[in-house]
Amino acid sequence: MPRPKVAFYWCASCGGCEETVVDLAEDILGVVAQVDIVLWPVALDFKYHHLEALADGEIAVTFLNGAIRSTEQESMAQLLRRKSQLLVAYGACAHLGGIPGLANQFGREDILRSNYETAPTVVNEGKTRPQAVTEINGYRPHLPEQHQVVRTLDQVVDVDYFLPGCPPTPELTKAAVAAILSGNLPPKGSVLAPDTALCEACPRRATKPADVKFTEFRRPHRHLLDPQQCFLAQGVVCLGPATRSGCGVQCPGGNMPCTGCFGPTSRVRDQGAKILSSLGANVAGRTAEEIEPTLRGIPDPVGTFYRYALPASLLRRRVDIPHA
Amino acid sequence: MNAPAQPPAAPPWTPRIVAFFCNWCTYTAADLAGVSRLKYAPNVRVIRLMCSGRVDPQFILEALRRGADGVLIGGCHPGDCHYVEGNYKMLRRFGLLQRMLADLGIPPARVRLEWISAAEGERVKAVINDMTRQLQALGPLDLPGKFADWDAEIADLAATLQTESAKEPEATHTWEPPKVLVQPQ
Amino acid sequence: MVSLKPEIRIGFYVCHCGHNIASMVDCADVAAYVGQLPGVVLARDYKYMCSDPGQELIQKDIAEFGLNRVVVASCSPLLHEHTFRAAVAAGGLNPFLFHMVNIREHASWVHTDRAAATAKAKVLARAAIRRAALARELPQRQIPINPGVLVVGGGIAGIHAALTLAEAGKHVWLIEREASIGGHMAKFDKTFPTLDCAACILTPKMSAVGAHPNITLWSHSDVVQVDGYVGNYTVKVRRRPRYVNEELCTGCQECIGNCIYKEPKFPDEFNEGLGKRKPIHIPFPQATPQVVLIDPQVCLNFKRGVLTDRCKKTCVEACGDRKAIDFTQKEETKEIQVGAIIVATGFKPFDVRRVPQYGYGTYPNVYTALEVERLVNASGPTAGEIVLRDGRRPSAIAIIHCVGSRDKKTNRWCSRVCCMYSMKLAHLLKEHSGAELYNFYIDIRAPGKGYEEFYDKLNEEGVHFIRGRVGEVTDWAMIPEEEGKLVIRVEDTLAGVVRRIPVDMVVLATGLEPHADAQAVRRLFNMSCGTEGFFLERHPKLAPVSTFTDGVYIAGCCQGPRDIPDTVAQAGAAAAEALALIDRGHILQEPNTAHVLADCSGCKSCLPLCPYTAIGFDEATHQAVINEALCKGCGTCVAACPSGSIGQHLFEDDEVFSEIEGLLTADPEPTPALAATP
Amino acid sequence: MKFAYFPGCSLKGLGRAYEESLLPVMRHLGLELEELDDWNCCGATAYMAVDEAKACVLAARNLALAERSGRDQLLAPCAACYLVLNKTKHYFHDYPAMKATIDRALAAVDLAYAGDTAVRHPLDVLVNDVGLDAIRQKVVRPLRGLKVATYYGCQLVRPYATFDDPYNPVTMDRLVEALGATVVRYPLKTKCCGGSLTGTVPEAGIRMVYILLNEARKRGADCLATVCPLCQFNLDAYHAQVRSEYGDVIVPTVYFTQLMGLAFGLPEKQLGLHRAAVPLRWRPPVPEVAHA
Repeated sequence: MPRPKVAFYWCASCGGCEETVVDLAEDILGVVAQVDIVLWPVALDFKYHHLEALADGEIAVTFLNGAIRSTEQESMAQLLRRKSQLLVAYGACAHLGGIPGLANQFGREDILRSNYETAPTVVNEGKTRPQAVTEINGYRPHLPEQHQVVRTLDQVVDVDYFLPGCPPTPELTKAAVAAILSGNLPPKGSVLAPDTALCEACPRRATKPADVKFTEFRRPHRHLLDPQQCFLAQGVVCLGPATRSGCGVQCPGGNMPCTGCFGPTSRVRDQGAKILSSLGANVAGRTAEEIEPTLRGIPDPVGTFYRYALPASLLRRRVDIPHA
Repeated sequence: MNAPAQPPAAPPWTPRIVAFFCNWCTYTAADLAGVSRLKYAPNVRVIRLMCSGRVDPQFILEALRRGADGVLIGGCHPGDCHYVEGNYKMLRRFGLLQRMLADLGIPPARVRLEWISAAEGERVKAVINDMTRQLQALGPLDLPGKFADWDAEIADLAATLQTESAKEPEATHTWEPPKVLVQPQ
Repeated sequence: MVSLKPEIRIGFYVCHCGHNIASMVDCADVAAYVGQLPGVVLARDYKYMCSDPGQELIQKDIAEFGLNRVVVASCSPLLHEHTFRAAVAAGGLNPFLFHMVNIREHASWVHTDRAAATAKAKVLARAAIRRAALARELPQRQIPINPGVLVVGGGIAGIHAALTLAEAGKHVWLIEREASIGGHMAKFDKTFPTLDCAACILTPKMSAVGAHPNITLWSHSDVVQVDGYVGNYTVKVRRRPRYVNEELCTGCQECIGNCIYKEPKFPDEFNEGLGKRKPIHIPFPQATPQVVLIDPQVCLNFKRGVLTDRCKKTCVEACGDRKAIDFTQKEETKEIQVGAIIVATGFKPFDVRRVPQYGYGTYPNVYTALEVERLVNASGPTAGEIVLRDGRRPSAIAIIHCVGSRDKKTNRWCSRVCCMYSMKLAHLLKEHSGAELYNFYIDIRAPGKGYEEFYDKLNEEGVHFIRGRVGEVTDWAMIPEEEGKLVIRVEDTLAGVVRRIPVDMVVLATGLEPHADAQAVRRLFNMSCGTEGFFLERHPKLAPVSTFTDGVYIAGCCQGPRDIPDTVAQAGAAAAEALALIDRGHILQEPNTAHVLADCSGCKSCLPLCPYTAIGFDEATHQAVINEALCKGCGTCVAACPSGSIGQHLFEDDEVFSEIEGLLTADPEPTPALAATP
Repeated sequence: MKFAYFPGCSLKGLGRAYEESLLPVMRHLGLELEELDDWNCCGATAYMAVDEAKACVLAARNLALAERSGRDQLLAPCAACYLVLNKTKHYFHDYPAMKATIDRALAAVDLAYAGDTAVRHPLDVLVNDVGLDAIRQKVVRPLRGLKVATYYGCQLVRPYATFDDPYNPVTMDRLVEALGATVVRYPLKTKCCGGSLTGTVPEAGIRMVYILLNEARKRGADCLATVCPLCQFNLDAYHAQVRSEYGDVIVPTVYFTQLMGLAFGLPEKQLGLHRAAVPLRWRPPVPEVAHA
């Protein structure tokens, strides 16, 4: 029997998800032994035409990480969707938009101008910018164009499963691969992680008193954080209560609050709105004048509450940006 | 009514307001406005909740995303909440939400929190009329339309690539949470 | 998008409410539109859905068409939700599979454009249909009721309500702020229009209260805290010290006679300061309870309210073996449990100093109506003689109506009783003094049994009525005849001239106002106030003594100005409502409580949010637990649960989301077939 | 504190004693008044009766000038100016049509009015901003023994009761008492002074003046104190006519600022007391110098 074909691909991402695959360490050998890798640009040299030559549905499963923000990524997502029986959105960027999704607070023109003109480290007197098509020595090379909007994978193509995390842990990855290889699959559309919030697994949970009222939000880089106590009890914004469990509580383990990379539980449509609701409701004070100084401790609500999930949020992006 | 010979011109745009009114004060005040036959703009659609404390910010975002031009939240006056202090909890969320909405390009006038007691039918009328006027001046928010505009770039590309099987994204498509939880073993 | 399961079978009904809805909303069009929505099996419009045939229609359809959801578009759910729930339940469906759409108060009555109102009704109905598809069966919970009743305020309203309940065998706690019950009525001389003596008809009722085995009367006391909910209120009452033991005092008043002050020296509150009393006193002869009290602000044994023990204490001597006087008495707080509360806290007369142009406080012979009640009273400070503050006897008296009523600058409302009591006082003053009486009025409002006849009688008696709002009362004399007189400057709007009328005495017919602490009292009992500050009834016509808090009823002038007959009728109604509640023995609790889902992570974010401490934390499962008996259903914890792990029955997230979606999908066009119908 | 100052025509003409006494008193209390550059008629008197819109436009030009001057408060001592400026501000906010008229007219002369300037009367400023305690501290010659009938006239508290009761104003009473004088109860304190009737229907106007003077005399007042140049003029200038109609009724009428000047011990020449037809002869007693 031929071994099932597997593809890995990356779109707008940092490469960390690829690292996770490598982090499977010797376990990867077992996987490699069972599958036939047909695409993995970070490790092996495949070309588009290799992929195009495959029949539709010939790939058993594709793990795609990264958000979709360019025409090339979009067309690859569509191509891989067509060639694959299962498409897995791998990691926070493909799942929720991830860190690249924070670009949805700005317009494409703002970003290009910043990156190619105004950023302090840029020297570009000609204000040259990448062009979709250029004419050089009689050749017409094409470059991918950047989209106006950063998207999650499932905003571009149909996705079968989601592996959350920035990056997903090796354990979740192994479990997912095992489930796929065994054919023991959950319903389509599932997020392959527990559906409970992180506190459930957090060793600091027991240290949270029942009556936490916020009078001040303290920012983690300005205070020495207690290594045992619940961050919220210390007045530090922690997204654990609004974030799926399954990461192994790594950030709190490293004495940093959760920033929400696993995304919300299935019962929540908008992770940022929910943590805002919870933190806000528990602020002390009864008048706008009393409440406001406390809330000023969260200077960037979008960046804080939607660090990984802005493209997947209900509003998706800053709504008043004209397209240029 | 006679069917017009020509299809009528599209009626002028008027804002759509979704209102979340607490059962005890503002919803009752809206009933009082009705009983008193006060007249106000038909642009508001009221959802009754037991308390303004029940207004989940997700409801507000959902309303905007579905096409509301403004969202009005009505609760009891401070100190008067039927549930002691649910309205304070809404107030506490509200400042943060307004700031976040501003960062996402939604001006504060589109989302309004008002304390209206059961006796203030007049105030229901005044607030709705005032908000309608303000939104009229701001113009449509039209997020469904914006979503469709944004996603046109996807559809265009699909056309040029002639990938006939490419999935047409839905105009208002966003990430929907999956329904089932999976515990990895 | 909510997928409608195949078994969803919704019946939709739109009510014409006679013309109330049908005149502004095209009901047939709404029904036709809703009829084509997914999940809707039938859609009807009907003249009166709340009528028996309307309800029977629903029940018949449930059986015939196998409906498993019912949506009615009619009036406010606050008015008829229970009616339709009961109808649906009688038809064999769980009552919470019913949903109501408010297209009367929120559409037909408030809009003027039929097309816009119809479109709005469709949108509201569409949202309700989507929401109803998600409705779940819920159990109805019963809670037992404590049979005791608290009556707050011992005026005629509180007295009548307390006696009615006590006669029905219920235990009543009657709490009165003053030292005696009786309220304003006890100060009145006669009552209009029959001129029967107020004391003669009131004091027997006061004594009955004092003697009734089912009534615990606590005067000189305040309600300071109210907790709990309908059927189960816990009330804290502060009993201020009177420095006299109520159990031991027999009301013999020998202590008063023997007070170190031989003569009464301090302004007497009961006589509106026109008479004097001693530090140890009884408010008035018929006071109930018949117990004296000591005013620590003026008693020599105290200094500014603090016990000094410097007086010879002749009162203690006079009391002798009874030992009723107790200078060490302290304020006490008592806690009682009741099932229902009747608030009958009455009114405050308008403060006439707010209209300086009428000269009260500047000219000694300007009086308030309540002062004149005491002045004409045989047991009052002048024994019924009309002797003015400067010792003179008046030969001409002006009564100015509507002082603090029907006036944008003070109070806009009509105080309802002033016309009649002004005429009563005119009659009494004329009878007692023989003076010329001038009434200055805006309109005479005499809508009651025998009231107009009383007005006629006064006209026949030669009392003058001058139509016009008085500009000012002044001592500026323009002619010798005016010297030393009070001059009324008024436009006589019937004669069309500005007149100056010199008089010796002016009576200001003060309006009725809410008490200064009405807002605090309202909060105490979780009631609402109108903008003017009177307590708000649940419905102006159909629930005039109920409030928005179940189990709390209102009676008398705390709800709005009214005369004695209306007050007594209302007090009886409030007592009957309380009885109906108590005798049912239990209440059905709205099942809109919050509940924790299995996936709670134990983050404890919800715990501090619950004002009723209904949310606990289970240390074994590490999850929040909600005590549904304590939960009142506000849903604040639901909105604040960061992982969406708390639900609220009747207001689940998916139900609200579906309602939002239903409100905002593209607005419906008029249904074509109907739009074309001429 | 710095105020823009709108004198109006009266304070430069018949009512110059008002300005003469106002300026040193304000200066003495540390208040700076900056006369509006290029001010025009306030719009009162006949304008208001003939064409309300034009009158408001006139007033609005002054308000716009005040805003341009950068002061957020405009001081208007004449009761008529005070009323018209206030009324214009109210109309501007309450009636869109009037706002449009004003905007259009001002735009034609490159001016604009945002509607923010507060129009204040010196009596309000002195009692409510400066405060009676500060005023008492400046009193070096208390007006002990002087009996004053305070007379507010019709325009100061009506219809806009901005700082006092419209029926029974007491601000000036409290001020005059702070100066050491005795206030007699004067029930006619807001009655009409005769206004322009003294010129148009003299028999009616003179009768009104007589009523006011006579009542003040009956109540033992040594003088009437006013806040308005027209009141002062009417009550002062028609003594002869009153005498010929009703007999001699001599009561001097002074500006409240003149009483303040006397109490503050300011040089008499600065106070313009001599300008009245019936001047106040009374002078506060010179305080005895305490001997060691």
